Amino acid sequence: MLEKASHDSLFRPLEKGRLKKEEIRRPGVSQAKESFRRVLKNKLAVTGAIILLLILFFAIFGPRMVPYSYSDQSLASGNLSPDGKHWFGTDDLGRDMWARTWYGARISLTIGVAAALIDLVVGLLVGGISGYMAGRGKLGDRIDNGLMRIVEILYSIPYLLVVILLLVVMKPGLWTIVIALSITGWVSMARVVRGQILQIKQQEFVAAAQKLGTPHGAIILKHLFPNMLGIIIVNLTFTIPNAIFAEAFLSFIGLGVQAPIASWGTMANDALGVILSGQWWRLFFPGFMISLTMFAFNVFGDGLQDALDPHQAKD
Amino acid sequence: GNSKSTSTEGVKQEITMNAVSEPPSLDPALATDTTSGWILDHLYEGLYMKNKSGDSVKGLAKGVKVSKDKKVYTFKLRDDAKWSDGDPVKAQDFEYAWKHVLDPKTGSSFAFYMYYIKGAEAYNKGKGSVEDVGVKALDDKTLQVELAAPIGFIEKLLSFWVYYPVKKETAEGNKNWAAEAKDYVSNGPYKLTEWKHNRSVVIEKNKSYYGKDDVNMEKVTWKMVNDATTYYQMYKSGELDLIQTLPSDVINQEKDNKEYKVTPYFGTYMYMFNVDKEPFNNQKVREAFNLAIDRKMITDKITQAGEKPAQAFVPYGAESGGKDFRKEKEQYFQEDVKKAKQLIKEAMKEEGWSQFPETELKYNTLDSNKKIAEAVQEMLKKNLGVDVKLTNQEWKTYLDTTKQKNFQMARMGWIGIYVDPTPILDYYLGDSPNNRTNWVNPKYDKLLAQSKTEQNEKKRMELLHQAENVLMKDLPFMPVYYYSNNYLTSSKFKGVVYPVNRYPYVRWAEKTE
Amino acid sequence: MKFILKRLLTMLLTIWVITTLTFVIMHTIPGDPFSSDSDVLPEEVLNNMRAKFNLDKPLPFQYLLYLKNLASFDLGPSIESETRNVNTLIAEGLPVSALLGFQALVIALVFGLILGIIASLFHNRTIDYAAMTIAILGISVPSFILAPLMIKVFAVQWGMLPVASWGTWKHTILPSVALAAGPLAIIARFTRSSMLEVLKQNYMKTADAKGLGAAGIVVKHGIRNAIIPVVSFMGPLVAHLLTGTFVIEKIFAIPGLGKYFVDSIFNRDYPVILGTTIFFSVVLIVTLFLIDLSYRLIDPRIKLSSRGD
Amino acid sequence: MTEMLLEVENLKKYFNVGKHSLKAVDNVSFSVRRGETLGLVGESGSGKSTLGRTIVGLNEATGGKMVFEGRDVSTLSKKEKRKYNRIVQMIFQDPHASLNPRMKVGDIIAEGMDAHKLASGKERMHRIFSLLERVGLQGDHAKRYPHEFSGGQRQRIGIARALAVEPKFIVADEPISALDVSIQAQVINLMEDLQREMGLTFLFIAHDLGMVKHISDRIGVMYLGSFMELADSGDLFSEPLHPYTQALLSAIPAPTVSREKQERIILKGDPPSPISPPSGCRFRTRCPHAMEVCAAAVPEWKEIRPQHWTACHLY
Amino acid sequence: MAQLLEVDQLKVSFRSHGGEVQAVRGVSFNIGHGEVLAVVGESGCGKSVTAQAIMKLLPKRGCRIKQGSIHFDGKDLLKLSGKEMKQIKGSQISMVFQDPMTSLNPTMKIGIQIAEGIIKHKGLNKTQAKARALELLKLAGIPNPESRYNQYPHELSGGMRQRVLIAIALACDPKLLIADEPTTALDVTIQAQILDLMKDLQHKFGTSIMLITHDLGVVAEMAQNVIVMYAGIVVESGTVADILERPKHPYTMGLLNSLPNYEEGEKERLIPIEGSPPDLYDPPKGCPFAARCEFAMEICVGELPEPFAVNDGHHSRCWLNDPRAPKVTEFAAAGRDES
Ligand SMILES: Nc1ncnc2c1ncn2[C@@H]1O[C@H](COP(=O)(O)OP(=O)(O)OP(=O)(O)O)[C@@H](O)[C@H]1O
Ligand SMILES: Nc1ncnc2c1ncn2[C@@H]1O[C@H](COP(=O)(O)OP(=O)(O)OP(=O)(O)O)[C@@H](O)[C@H]1O
Ligand SMILES: [Mg+2]
Ligand SMILES: [Mg+2]
Repeated sequence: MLEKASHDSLFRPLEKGRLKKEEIRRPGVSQAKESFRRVLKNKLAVTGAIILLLILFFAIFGPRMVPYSYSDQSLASGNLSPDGKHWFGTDDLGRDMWARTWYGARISLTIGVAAALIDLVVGLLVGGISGYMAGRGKLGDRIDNGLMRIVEILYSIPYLLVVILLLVVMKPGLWTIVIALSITGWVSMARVVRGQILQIKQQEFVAAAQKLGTPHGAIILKHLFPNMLGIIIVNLTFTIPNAIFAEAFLSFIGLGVQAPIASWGTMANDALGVILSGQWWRLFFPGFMISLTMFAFNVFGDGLQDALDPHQAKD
Repeated sequence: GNSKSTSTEGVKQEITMNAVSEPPSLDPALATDTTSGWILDHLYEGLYMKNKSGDSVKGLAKGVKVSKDKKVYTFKLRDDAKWSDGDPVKAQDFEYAWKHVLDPKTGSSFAFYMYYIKGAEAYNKGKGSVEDVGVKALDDKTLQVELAAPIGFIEKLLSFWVYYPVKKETAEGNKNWAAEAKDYVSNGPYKLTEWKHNRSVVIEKNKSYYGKDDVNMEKVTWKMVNDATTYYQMYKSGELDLIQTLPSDVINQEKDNKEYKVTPYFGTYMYMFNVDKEPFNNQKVREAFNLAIDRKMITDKITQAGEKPAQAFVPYGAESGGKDFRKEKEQYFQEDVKKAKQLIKEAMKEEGWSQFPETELKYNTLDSNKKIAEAVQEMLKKNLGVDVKLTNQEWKTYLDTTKQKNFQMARMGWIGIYVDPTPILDYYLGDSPNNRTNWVNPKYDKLLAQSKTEQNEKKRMELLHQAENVLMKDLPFMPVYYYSNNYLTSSKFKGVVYPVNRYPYVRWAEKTE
Repeated sequence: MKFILKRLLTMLLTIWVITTLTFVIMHTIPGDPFSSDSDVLPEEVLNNMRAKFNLDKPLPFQYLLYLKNLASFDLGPSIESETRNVNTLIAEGLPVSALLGFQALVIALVFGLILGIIASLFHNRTIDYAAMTIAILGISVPSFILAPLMIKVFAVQWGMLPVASWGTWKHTILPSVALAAGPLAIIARFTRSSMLEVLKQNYMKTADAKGLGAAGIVVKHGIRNAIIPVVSFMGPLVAHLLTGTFVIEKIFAIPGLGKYFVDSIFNRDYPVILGTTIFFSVVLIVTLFLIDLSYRLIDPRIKLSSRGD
Repeated sequence: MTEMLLEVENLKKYFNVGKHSLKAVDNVSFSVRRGETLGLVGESGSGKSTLGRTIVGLNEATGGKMVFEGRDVSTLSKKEKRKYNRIVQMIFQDPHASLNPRMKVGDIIAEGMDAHKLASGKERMHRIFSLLERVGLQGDHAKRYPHEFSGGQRQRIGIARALAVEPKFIVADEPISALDVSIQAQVINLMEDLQREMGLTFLFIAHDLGMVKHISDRIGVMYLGSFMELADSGDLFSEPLHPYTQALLSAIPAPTVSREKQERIILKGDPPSPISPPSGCRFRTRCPHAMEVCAAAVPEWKEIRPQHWTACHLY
Repeated sequence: MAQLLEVDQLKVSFRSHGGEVQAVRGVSFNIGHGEVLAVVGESGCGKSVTAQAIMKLLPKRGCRIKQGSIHFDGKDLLKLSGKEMKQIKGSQISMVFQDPMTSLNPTMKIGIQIAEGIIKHKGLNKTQAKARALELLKLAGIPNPESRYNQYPHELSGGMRQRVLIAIALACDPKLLIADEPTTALDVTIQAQILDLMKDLQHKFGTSIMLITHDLGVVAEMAQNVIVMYAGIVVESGTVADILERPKHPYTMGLLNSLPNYEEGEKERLIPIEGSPPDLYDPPKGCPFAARCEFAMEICVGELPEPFAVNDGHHSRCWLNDPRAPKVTEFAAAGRDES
């Protein structure tokens, strides 16, 4: 107890309740907002997003910026190098590469996004369930076993064979491509996710969640996936170019988009010969766009990973 | 050493070429592809052989006696004909080889080339016996061949690899004698010394060959490089001395190279119309399509390898009484956009179409097919205002689809087995399994049937021209161009022979530096 | 022992399913080994050929016959290369493909790990960005572009290495590198990502506090904790690399196994399709099994089955 | 209803270590009364955590029986098992490892409620807030991530999480050892309040004997997988029977400098291995009073005095 | 004789998304040769950060030592290169980490984790290092060291893991041992054994120990001097007797008050310090404890006092020690003085 008497006003006892005893002063913000704010603050994520938006912008408006359509030929003026008229040059049939590149962007981006979605849905589902169930009693073992055997089977049956089968039963087109991609496109994701889950699920907070009666699905979704975000993002970012090139392969079989529409993959594929003949722009522009998209996705993914990590220190 | 090789003394007479892929089989009975044939042609010699100018001349046959009805041929074999292991070539080896080809159990797909022999077809089709086949070794050096009907091109036929002999003891002793170099025996200018599967085949001069003095090249190596970009780069870096079928992107820059060579190839690139399906049920549409595309543009700007625009079916090169069959009538139509438009209008009226039916063009996946199809698509659109959809398929699926006649317009190429209008024109016979257009014209069939029994060459040609007239009037197809082959051969080599429809012969070639 | 036996049984079952499905699909798709355009043969001739390979028999019979031969490890003849059988094709192609695949694997793993680790250590700094740009190029420039480019530069222009074909170790360099580029990049990205997590862990501080060198810390403590994603990713990769890659083998004219996986299907060479598929699935299944085993060796906390604790 | 909430009979939990089995908990029998706090102390590595985890079901028992509210736990139906999992909760030793770093505190607390559908929407929010206040935190803390809290606050989050599912029985595994004394006091007070208000029953594992004595009604002493002694906390401290308990109590350091320090009983020899525990009495290898009989026979678990059980041949 | 360790005005802060966390805000203390210094304080007050700053273990990114110097054996550690520091880490200064659950590498056998440092600093070969590691395990009270040697951390109980960490820290007979709550997970008998072990080292090798703990009993048993930290600053320092028996800071008093009195039979309610420490993102200008302090005065809110020397070596950073401040009655009752 303090003596009442005090010589100095500064040394007067403090009124009760003038200072709140327990408080954390920083205002709390909602999770979505907070995450969004962090992403916006992340230089990498923003750079990636801007590039992606630019590519998207050109995919939508690019073909309209020139007076040629993607299919207009001019056999007499084939293989022109880039100039003021044809910004990206022309291909061997004299088509404007600018129009073709951006028109192709629509297809390749659609395919990339579709592949990513497949990865996210099927890959995460299979990998998640398999990894989580492994070691959870007899039934769990069986589920893991079953899923992994399915993966082995899907992976072993020659893809080419399955795709030719698809060619017989389906009409070529985007939708068919997506189906073809969903047959095995997710396998890598599933395997990697399973491996990660096997490791992460050993942690105490998973045991805690189980104890609370959280359903398995929720544990996988809320506890395990967020803690392997980095790996998931990495996997996603290479699924995309794989899919873009897989489409070129599918169009070889006859499942892809039909000429004269070109995707980046088929354009790059068709232009391989320029390595020998020197019309670099025919290979460079589609190839560069694929790389640029990849780059943007990766950079965005890395930034996202940093931004969503609650521990991450700011630079 | 012979006199010729001394003139280039010090230079090893060796050449490396590209076989593109592994020869599926070096057994003359089983080989069905040009790559195997290319190697076999260097390893073997039949009763007849092709000389430098491509004519069939006597090979192992020393002499021949023909019966009056031109049905029985009796060949005398050369006494100095030997196998590469030194044993003499016997008439029995021929008999064995040919009967082996015909044996249904062999499953040779080229057996039908022997159906000219009496009893051969029946035996091969399981309806006759081997005894009835008209091939018989009368003694070690005498072979008697009995034909089912007389034919005019027996020399050409007998120089073909199905008719090569096979050493009987070897083949009987080892079913797989042709699988590895160490078991392999041949009788031609070269013997097989090394076969690294999927990698390379090496042949070296056969010391037992009777005409070894007429063989310059000591050693020939084939690599198996499938990728055009790669073999082109190997040629550029000197790892290959001779390549064929250049990557299309480099043709433009190689055109003026003196090492570049183009030879005609006896075949036609075309689109078939399905005359049972709209819109090609109408002849005017078919004709309009034919008139609406610019073939020269395609060969000049797309294929670029010296192909000739085709306004008829039979390619250049077939002789007709000293003249070229094609040159007798080069074109059946002139490309004419205006007329084509008019034809379409008329057709629409005739058929009562308010709109031009949806049209799809199918092709099998290949870069060049795609480019040509795209160009044709664009031309049809520009010139006729017709939107054609493109669809491509992987080869075997494509074959199946077109066989089912599940198409409106489809790409096809056709190459004559021998250089004569007949194998080309046969393609559209009403009962030809190749004819997938549903187009049947009895007049056409009749004319061709007549031509086959016609012994007078001039008349025969006349009949063939008439048949082509019928075809080109109905136009169940759209010819685009006549094929060609292109090569790059290192300037170090002289004397390489480029026969029509075959790959280069190098036995007479000479390396000079 | 019982465990191994059980696992072996599952393997056989899986392979049986794969064989059966492949058999069915293979006979469902259009075309057969003998269809071709150059000459459409009389039906009887085709029949002779079919008979030779038992293709004239009813499918169930062919199927059972195949299984019977398979039981004695006889994969049958090749229809395309008539004088040779599938066992020989595999026996000849495998050493080549496996050597190449192994080299590529080593390159991808070593450089991928190094690149990824360096990037993670310099997180968000120039070195990180440089390493990741290389990685991204590796992923987005496919081998069918990279390989001819490398040939052009290293073989044709600089003449350092042969263009293609197979023979000396020099022939293996370009294809190995081309083959490794993609996996290398992916491994680098995985390593970086999981290494970033590991570097945050307390035990890395413990290691640091022991005074170990930076390399020692990363190699001994970091990699093992970070490698699971790489290992998971490696499963299918190893199987693919060891059994050959069509594209690289084609571009470099390498007599490996890879071509058969593709060519056999385009040619409808049934025995080769089945043979290569079965062979691949065996390699794949064994690899995945080894990978599963290795999880536990890498991280002893992981348990894959609920037997015991 | 019986007075006993939980009866444990001959409970065993063995781990496979290499080829051996490690007897972490071996033949343990005791019971927990409704509403009491049973303290659990003992040598580090003696199986306290393992026992706790086995009771709540995070480990599967190797043998023995657990009777909860008169029902054998192993015979419960699926639904009952789920209920058991809910009303028997655990406070984890490590407050960091047991909270998912990527989840907001509010969601962590609500996890059990969501799983058992105890509340949703506004009611859920309300419950989160009141729980946070209940454990001495503030409502808006719900929006933060675990790493933004200090160790003590995190431990309280763990308690709120356990409370959210309306448990009857809580196993608290060293809930205070990571905390400084002032916060220890906060947590202990909180637990006592909760017990009083909600009639909770605790199994309280700790090393701080002062705290254990303070909070427990009865205390059990474990050594090498088995119980050595079990008594009212007062009795145990005033008259420890078992030589191990005596040694334990003598080792408590006092927070004073001046006072005469009591004589510490120093245990000789090394603790034996749980893989091959000594025959007879487990403690005999280190017991100052060891006799021949100790090696020969396992001492009986008997009630020496009312409510005072021990297993020792001395009595 | 010069001190072994001199920490002067150390300031450490972390930059995170929420802003800057000022974890350590000007901490100074010395440790003499062979001295045991105890560090006590509220959870989150910067004890571990201070310890890690000495070892240079703070994350390189996002964390800055803003000010201050750390002299060890006359060398300023903050100015040493990474290579020189490696020589010191583990051999001359070693550390027992606070969290036994996460401070051991889960994928490495514990024996190897111990032997590793020995091989590095003592130049022993593998077998010798193993022998030494086994010995250390035994010293740390782990039964059956041979079989435990090959076990992984997750197979050990919490206390065993902590003992492994202790073994690692003791492996190379350091001059300075920083022990961050080394016995929290141990039962009292083992704790006593560990404390004896540390005392042994202190006596035999003259090892100095910086002992971070919240067990005041351990403090009483081990330490000669004590510093009390709160919200990133040292609020009181002095000898053990000064701090435990004559505390001059209300926070220290509060700590002592929170202890249960197990000697008493009656169960009474514990007396914690109400409230929680200030937010270090934005620490108060004045005394950080003011908000929770029973005796807070106006000046406490506005200004942080410099340490008042209560007597030789006993310093308290509290305005109550200012002559102008009112005298606190019942001070004795607040402190746990039994006289
Ligand atoms: N990496 C980091 N990023 C941000 N803040 C951190 C980081 N590490 C520590 N802190 C903050 O620094 C402050 C001091 O932490 P420190 O670990 O030193 O506390 P302590 O005194 O050891 O507490 P305890 O007794 O709980 O271990 C805390 O408020 C903590 O939140
Ligand atoms: N997963 C496991 N695998 C193998 N052995 C284990 C495992 N978990 C625990 N053990 C062993 O079981 C015994 C008891 O461990 P437990 O964690 O229950 O001890 P504890 O009484 O909680 O000790 P502490 O007070 O140190 O936390 C120890 O010998 C430990 O090594
Ligand atoms: Mg424990
Ligand atoms: Mg700490």
